Amino acid sequence: MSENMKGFKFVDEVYKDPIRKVKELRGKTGRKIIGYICAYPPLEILTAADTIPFRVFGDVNEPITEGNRILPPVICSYVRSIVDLGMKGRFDFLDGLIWSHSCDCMHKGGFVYTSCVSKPVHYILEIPTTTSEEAINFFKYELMEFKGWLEKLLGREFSMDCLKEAIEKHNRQRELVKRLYDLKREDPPLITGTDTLKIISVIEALPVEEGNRILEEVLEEAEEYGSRPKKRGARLMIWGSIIDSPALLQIIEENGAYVVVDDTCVCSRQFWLHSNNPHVKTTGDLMENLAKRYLIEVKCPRLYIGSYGTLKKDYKRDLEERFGYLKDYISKWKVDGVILHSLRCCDVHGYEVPQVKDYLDMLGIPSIYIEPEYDAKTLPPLKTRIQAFLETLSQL
Amino acid sequence: MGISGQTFFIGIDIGVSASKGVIIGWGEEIIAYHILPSGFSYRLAAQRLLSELLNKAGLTVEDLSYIVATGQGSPSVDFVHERVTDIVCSARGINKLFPSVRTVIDVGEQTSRVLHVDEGGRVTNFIISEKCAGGSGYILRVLANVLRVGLDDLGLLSINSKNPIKFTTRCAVFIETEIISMIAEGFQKEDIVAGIHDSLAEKIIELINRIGLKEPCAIIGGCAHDIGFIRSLKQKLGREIIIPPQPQIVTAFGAAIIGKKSFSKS
Amino acid sequence: MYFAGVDIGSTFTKIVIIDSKGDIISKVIVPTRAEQRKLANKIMIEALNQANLSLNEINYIIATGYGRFNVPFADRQISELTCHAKGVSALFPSVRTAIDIGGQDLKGLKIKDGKLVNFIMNDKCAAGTGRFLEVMADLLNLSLKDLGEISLKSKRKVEISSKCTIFARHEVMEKISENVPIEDVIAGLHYAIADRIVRLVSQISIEPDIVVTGGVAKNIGVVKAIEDLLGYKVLVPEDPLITGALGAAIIGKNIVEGALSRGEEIRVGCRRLEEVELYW
Amino acid sequence: MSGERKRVIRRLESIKPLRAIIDKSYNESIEAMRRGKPVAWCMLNWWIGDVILKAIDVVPIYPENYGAVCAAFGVAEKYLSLSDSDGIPSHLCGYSRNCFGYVIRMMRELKGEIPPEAPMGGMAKPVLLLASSTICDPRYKWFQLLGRYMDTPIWILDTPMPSTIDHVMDENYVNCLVRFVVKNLREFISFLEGLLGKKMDWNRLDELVNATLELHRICFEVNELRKAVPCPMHSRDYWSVMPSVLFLLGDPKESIKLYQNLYKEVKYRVDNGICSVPEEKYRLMFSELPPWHSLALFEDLAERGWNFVIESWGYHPPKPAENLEKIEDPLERIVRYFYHFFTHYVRESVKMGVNCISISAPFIVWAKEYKVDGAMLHSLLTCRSATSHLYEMGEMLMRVWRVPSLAVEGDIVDYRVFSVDDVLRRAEAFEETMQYYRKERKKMGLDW
Repeated sequence: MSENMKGFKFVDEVYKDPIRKVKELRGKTGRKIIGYICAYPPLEILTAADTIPFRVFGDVNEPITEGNRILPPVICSYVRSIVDLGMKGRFDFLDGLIWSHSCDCMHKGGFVYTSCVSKPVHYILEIPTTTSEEAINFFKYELMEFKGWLEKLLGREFSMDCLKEAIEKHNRQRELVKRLYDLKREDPPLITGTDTLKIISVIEALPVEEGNRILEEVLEEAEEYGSRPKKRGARLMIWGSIIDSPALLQIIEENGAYVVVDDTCVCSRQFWLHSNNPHVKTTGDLMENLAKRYLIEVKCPRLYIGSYGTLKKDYKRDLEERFGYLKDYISKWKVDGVILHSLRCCDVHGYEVPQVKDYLDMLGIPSIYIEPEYDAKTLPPLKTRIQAFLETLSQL
Repeated sequence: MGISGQTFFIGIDIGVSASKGVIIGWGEEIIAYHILPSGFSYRLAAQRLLSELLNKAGLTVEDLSYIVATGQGSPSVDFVHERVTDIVCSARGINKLFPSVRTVIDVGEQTSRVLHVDEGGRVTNFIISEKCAGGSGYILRVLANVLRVGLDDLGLLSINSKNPIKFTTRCAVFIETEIISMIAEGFQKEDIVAGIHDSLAEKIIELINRIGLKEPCAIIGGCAHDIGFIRSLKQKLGREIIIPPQPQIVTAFGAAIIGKKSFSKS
Repeated sequence: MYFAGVDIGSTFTKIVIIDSKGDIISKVIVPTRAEQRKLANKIMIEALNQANLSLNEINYIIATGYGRFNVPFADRQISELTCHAKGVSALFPSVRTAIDIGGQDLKGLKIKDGKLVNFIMNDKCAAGTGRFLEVMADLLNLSLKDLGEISLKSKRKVEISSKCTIFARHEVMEKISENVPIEDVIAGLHYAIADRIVRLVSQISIEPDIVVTGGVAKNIGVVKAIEDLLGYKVLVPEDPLITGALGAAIIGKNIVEGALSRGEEIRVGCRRLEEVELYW
Repeated sequence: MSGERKRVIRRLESIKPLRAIIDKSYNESIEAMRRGKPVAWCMLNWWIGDVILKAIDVVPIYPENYGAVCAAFGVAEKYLSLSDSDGIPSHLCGYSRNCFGYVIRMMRELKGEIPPEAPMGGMAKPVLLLASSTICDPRYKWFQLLGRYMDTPIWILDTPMPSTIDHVMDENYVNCLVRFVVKNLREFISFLEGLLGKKMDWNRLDELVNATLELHRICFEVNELRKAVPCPMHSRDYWSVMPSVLFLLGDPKESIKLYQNLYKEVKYRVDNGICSVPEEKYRLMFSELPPWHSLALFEDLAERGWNFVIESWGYHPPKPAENLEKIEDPLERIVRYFYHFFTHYVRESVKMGVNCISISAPFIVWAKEYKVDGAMLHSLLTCRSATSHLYEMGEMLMRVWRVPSLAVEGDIVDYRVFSVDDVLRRAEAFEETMQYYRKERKKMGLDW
């Protein structure tokens, strides 16, 4: 790959084959590549240990075969896809892989990995379901354990100064991603949802410094970026299960609408878009700071947010507590309608759907619920549904 | 009137789409066999099958020492001595024809099966596809229907395909819509058929993988005639697959053999 | 002025032409076949002949149905859901819920003041669609129409438990083998499909008036079963197949009239019919 | 449930009184509920929550359990479609969807009254929802969603698990978990005291915990006896007395006596080589939730010589844990026991050199200890937690012990999915399979 490529060009190039690029980097720098599958593992720790955090994706175009041998259909197709790829050796290039107990399916997926995939060595990160002080203490303990595992794997320890430095870099990254999303507040947005996902999946495959550089270049180029949309169109938010391939976004945006903001794992949730201050404190007990922020800021419904242990319960207040940030998204990004997306067999999002819908109805924002499989071939049938939804937003 | 003094055994395999029957003699040699569509009533199908068989063999019911029924529809058959699981019948049948075979693949209209057989014709492991017609042979019937070609023509079409289309095996009925729109979009029939063959083969291989493949391996049932499907299955499996001369009647044949054994025991 | 709607569904292709009063001046329904572009051209010709108009006299043409992108001369494509909603409410202004049972898809539409506000569609599984009955009909060598009438004779319907078309076949064959009267089996089938339909559509909370459209609406047995399960009477248009095409034509009309009232010019696509060899 | 004609399985005499107190205490709780005694809807919590509620005199009822009841009485259908109609995705846990339907009926249509059609006394409006993060996500997401229909206060028992073999083996890690959960339970108790306006009776709690542990110890001993060949106690008997162990139905002290009798009877059978089926040709284990609606199936299989010797890990007490009694704090005692329950089979599997972290572990261990010829794996359309490990487990049993498994399809609420005929149709073929792998195991030098 030509070295002088920058910004969008660079993104397009790397996007074609992130694995090749990251291997190249390992070759040059000798930094080990550690894969991670969800937004909970603090990347600061991986960066501090001088490894390359590499976000592992499924593959919507690879038919699940091996995976179906070991995981029944009640496990969501995304996790089956990851396990399938693992069994087929797609992740052999990794020096380590972090599963997490982010949800049931992910947990079970990790277990199956333990029992039938030898490479790469992996760790399963345990995560509490609540955010009580005691829960945060436990999560901190868990992170120490994880740090220990990582250092053992690498055969070297890292200092708190390294961690401090890493935190600063990732704080910077979260800030830059916020600015990337600001481009989408324009009407028409300066970049499409599809591009956003491409950019983010590229920086999630690179060392944080690289990623930050790319983000800065992209932000500069964005203004005169060629393929930037000219036509106005319905402004949508997509909420829900993981989306790590543009396939679905393309189907939406081909219909003349734009996904201007999202509440999904790979994109906004990974970078705490909802938070006014996405900075982890670099003073005091750093591991504790990480534990606290990661446990609370990752807006995944697997976490029990909202009131438990209160004597008086009130549904409206509960919704406000849990989904208030969606209201900000809607006003900041001028959202016309919301697509609620839950993969089939995704419990944490499945149970959330009716409640998010209630909340959006309260706000008077139209929404549509879709429930695809993690498989590009099952997406085209959604076209009609999406088009019809856009028509309900229009004056037809 | 048949050759008096001899004993004959009959096995009938009443399936959802086709009913097959075999008459064997004391030497387990096939005297006659017959295949007919099951129509809308298992009972009637079984009766018609019986009389057809007797005609072909020139026998009467009196000549029959023992009748064994198997297959989806067997519970609806009233005139039998014994009902036996189709899995067991398939195992016995294939073992008589090809004693060396260790894995049998049977792609049925509703469900598909894969079984392991030992040298004695006993089932040593098996697996049956889940209750969704996603990966069943029915999909081929649908395909033939939409393309307005015979089931038997599918094979020839697909082996001429240069680049098969990738399908995901969803509901067989849905695939129909998918196929229709593909034709509309101007895709080649050949590629569509080949695509369906591939996706069906993939589904079957998933099934095989769950219990493993022991060689040599044979395929029975209607789909065994479909050279396109077989080719795709062989490719994906990377193995040779034995196809019996009359793949559809293997299970019925096995039933007949079981009948003979039960008879000689009593 | 004249407006046309072309609806290419999975089983039937329909076309409707209306005049500026919104009255239907011609309609054609033919079975859908693979060569959809040709088909679209052919029925357009037929419809034009019926109304003796030329294609250039049609002010706006909207294509809908899953084949909507195979209508070369259409000015715009609109989803069948929006079109059905329009068509149904044109026929029954009081409609709040529409159930459209097509060959392979099943739609529930929530309608408010003639506008589509919410909807639900089947996917992944074709249980509860017209295909289910088609398969059963040719299993029993009967026509879809017969099914309806025969089922009315049923005294005690049987329980058909499998929703899957392919597995239900097996159940039917079993029942027949047990000498269950055919009318009871068919009645059972009708309840099985009605159950699926009501289950799906109830997700958008059904409110009267309820209209049932699509090919299956012609089957009195299913319609009765649906009424039974809903606890409501339902309305069926005299021609339940054309609501989509009609809706498309009406939307076309609205677009043109809207544009004129705003003094905008209307962009229309090419008005050339492709050669079609009429080989049937 | 379904009408049984055949009686092939030799049921134990001593389960009858046990069964009686289970039913009695169930009815009592219904009565109490009717009299307006406070009711808590609970997720199965493996005793850590139940002992607390019982000690502070709140009636726990289990919507999970009630889902099975509704299905058995044929009202689930109605509740499921109510749930679907209210926009709740249909791929979610069938029990939860049944519960949503029930609540929609109770809260929206009947203003808080127990629906007349509700079987077995129904479930009264609770004063508390006790959610749990153990085993699966629906068990807290479900109760959270109930907030849509009722303003009942909710508590969640947050119980992270050791997710790697190393952590299972690491005392410090488990200690950290225990500290976390004990704290959670303390907060729960003070919350309860505020909610009910009464104090926790710590002595009673202490007694309850000890009684539970003792009851479990005996129950475990009974299960040990079932390792005998031929097996003296059939799964059906365990399933009928399970509620006293799992839900602590009935006064544990009373249950202890009856379990002692159960032990005696089973012991007697062992000593006299009495088997729970006429002829034990095959020894099987069952995972996970029983087909409550079609238990008659097991009579048919018993006739063929199939004996079910161990089953349903989730219903079983673990091997007794060492020196729990030394622990002062009853909460810590029960929490340690809780983690012991979830980890000890993993440790056993490691001892066997198998390293199984998932809930397949108990079955991997049992297969050897109970000398099973085959496993029946009941996969359920709408229960992830009881289904997700089944393929892996089948594969492991075959790879490690050469034990084949028979997959049967069913569902927790739609009983039509389960077909007794299908199972029986496969029985014959599976018998040949089991015979074959007996030889295979011998070849591997295994002793069964």
